[in-house]
Amino acid sequence: MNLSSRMVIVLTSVGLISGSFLASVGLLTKERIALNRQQETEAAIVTVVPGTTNSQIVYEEEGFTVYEGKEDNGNLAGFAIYASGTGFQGKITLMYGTDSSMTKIKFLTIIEQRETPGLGSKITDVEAFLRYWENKDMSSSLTLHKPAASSPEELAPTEVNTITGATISSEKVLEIVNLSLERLRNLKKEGKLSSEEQDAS
Amino acid sequence: MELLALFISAILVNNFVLYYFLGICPFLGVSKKIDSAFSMGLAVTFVMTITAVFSWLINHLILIPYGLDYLQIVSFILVIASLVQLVEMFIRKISPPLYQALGIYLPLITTNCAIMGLALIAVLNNYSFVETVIFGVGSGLGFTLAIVLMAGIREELDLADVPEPLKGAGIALIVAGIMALAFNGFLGMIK
Amino acid sequence: MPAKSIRAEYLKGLWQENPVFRQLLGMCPTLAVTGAVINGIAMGLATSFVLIFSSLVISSIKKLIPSQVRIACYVVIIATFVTMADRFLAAFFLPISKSLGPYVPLIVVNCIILGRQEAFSSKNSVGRSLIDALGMSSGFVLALLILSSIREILGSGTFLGHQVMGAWFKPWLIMIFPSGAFITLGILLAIALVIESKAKQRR
Amino acid sequence: MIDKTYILQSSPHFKDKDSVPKIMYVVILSLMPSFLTSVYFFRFRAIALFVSCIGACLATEALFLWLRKKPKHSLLDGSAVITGLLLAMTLPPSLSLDRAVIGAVAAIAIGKQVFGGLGHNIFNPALVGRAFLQTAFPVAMTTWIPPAMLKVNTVTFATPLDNLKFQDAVAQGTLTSLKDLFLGNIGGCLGETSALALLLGAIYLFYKRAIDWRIPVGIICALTVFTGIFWLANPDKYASPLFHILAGGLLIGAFFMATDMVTSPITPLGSWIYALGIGIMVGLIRLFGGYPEGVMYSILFMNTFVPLLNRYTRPRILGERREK
Repeated sequence: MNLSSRMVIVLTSVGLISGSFLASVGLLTKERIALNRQQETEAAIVTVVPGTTNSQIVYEEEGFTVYEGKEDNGNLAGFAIYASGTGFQGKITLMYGTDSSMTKIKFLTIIEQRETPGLGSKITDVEAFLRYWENKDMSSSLTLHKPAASSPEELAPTEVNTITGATISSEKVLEIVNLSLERLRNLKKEGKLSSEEQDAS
Repeated sequence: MELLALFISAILVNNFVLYYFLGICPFLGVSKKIDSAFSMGLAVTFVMTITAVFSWLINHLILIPYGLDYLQIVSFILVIASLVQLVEMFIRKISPPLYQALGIYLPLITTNCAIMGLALIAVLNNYSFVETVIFGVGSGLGFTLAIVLMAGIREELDLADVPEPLKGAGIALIVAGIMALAFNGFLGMIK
Repeated sequence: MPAKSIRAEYLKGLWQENPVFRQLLGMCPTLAVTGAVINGIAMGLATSFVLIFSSLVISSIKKLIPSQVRIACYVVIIATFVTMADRFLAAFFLPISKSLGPYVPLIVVNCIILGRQEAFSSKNSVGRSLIDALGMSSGFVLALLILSSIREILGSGTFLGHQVMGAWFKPWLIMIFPSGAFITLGILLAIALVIESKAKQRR
Repeated sequence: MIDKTYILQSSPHFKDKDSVPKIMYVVILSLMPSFLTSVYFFRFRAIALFVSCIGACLATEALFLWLRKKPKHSLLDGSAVITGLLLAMTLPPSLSLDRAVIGAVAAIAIGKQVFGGLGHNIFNPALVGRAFLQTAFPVAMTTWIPPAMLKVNTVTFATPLDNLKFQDAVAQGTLTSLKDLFLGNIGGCLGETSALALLLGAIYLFYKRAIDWRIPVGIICALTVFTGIFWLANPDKYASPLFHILAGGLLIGAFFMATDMVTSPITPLGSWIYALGIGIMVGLIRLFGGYPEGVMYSILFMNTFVPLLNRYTRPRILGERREK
């Protein structure tokens, strides 16, 4: 066998063997990875709309998704809004839940962030940041309370707290939420969020 | 405007060397002389830009439509390796002086994690085609800036009385650390 | 192979030819993922997996590969194992896979792996290659462990997530930042050189 | 041409033993007005910080000299004292002393001694120490207390630049008055609050010809032009150039830190480029960056360019060809 044909044969067989190996690994892990992703979203929905056992997408566009959360007995538990935007150092994706009539934000959770560790990354911290988002009036834009308040009682219903030393990260989260709230209000006005319509279609 | 922000942030804020730690081997290895550091930087920028184009095309025209995303790593590394080969042959034909300047660095680039990192980070961030290309050019220039500054400092340090165990990589890493501190000033500048 | 040489073959990876401290290889992941010990260990194990299996495969088929295409073959084989490691982490250890980000796929360009294939596996028997790969892997894991321990303890006051420093300690956030990684590794390299030169004097 | 070759020596310019301490003592003397005002404004806190920073700098220097078996006389050349003094002046008065000591050790160890000591360092040691602290303890490094003169009942107190950045002070009309900025009855780092004291020291430095005038002039001009453009375009949103010059660490940075002989360019053209770079970057960070203040980052950033500036702005000697 001459050299060049040997080269071709070796390369092709190495390629084929590793290709088939990879294909089987890909198939074996594909489902699991997709499942992981789905579980992550579901867990986030349950966190922000407690009591949800069953959720479905009612509206979706780039970087903005509205889920409808239903309880076991079929009652509407609330809506979960997935939104993303740019933070201090990278993308922030978050999710917050509303009550069924969309008047109040129930909870906020951060899904992904790349803020400064130990500072901006405190946006994932319940004690320092997230608990200040509970039960906020969502009929108008929210504002930031500066400097940081030490307990949620100090805040007005439309105010959320700043993280000491990470004003920008706090502002970015606020900005993402405010933008998505505006979209949400518009959608509601246009009647695109009523679940009956969804069911009928 | 967003593209400009992406470009500047790739050079200064999310610098490939000082923020992502990619391309450390050439950053330490080829930063002893300013001239060679500059050539290395140019070669990396060149290959990064081309890699950005091809990796995006392959990912979006072949891998994603056919559900072959598990071949990403293999195909990217093969694309990079063959691109470097092609670029090398091409430059040798077209411009011998350029080849003289960049030639010896091109083979080194194949195993340079900055190139592979570029392709992977672009995929991870879901960049569009234009964004990927801008990101590629910016990252390459960011690498060039870091390596040329480092080379300038190391030439200066040749005359300095650096403690024996720190000579070479040790002091270079500490300088890189202080450079990373200085580059922190740009944090938050890109909205 | 005599027992003594097996030991020497393994031990050289731990110190004399330690990939990070002595050969300055694989610096990118060493710096990038060592902000927390758990990430350092995960990275070390993933790299070890790829190194050990590629060394096994390559040393056993080395006679079949023509030297002109050996690099291409090595790269394909390495990339295969890297993809497996990447997929496995994404499927079963999602949080770790997320925090390691692009650095798991980047094992494919880690100079340690290709370097060992070129320098060792392509010339030595399967057994010796295995021991060499085990030694180099241990050396790499050791280096990551040292660096990430220093960075996590000083940077967060914790070790593997457990509080180890008293309440008096105020974490030095800089250690989690890139600058802290560079400075710490620079100092560690100097310490390694001092130890080595002291050891040489004694020999 | 012969005249020009005089500038060709590499930094440091002063190698003989007599002149190093002499220049250093001029610098120390020029910092005295600021030292006194900071003690006046922040009382015991100021003294404690000065003592611990200078002490820790001297101790670290001594440790390195002993480790490297070097002669001890350089301990008394005043450079470590200056580093300690300058570092303390850039710290918030409320910073705990153990943190200040960490900063001082970092300043001497990784800012100076790893490069081989005085004359070899690339970056300003005091600023390396401060940048280390800023990144290590970001919250403590941005928590301010009011000066003792100001009888206010708050524990924390924002600096004029904090107000500008985070409270929209121009639009709110709460911008600190220029008079307060000039005298120093404001919150801020120990030595940066009183512009008057800094200017007194700067005049002495000029009188002694201890610094390159191009650097402070270049920095102030660049910042004036940069912030002036935005101020003229929209005075309801942006603060005036004079505010920017007097506020924060600009004056102490421009006169005492950017001018550090070892870490600034040796050629006139290099000095201009270096100074303009610092001024513009300060403006960029203050107006568009994530931090209210950027003098420290700007000087460190331009420090990295100094070797390149020295190399490419050096006048060519007659007949010299660039080596290939």
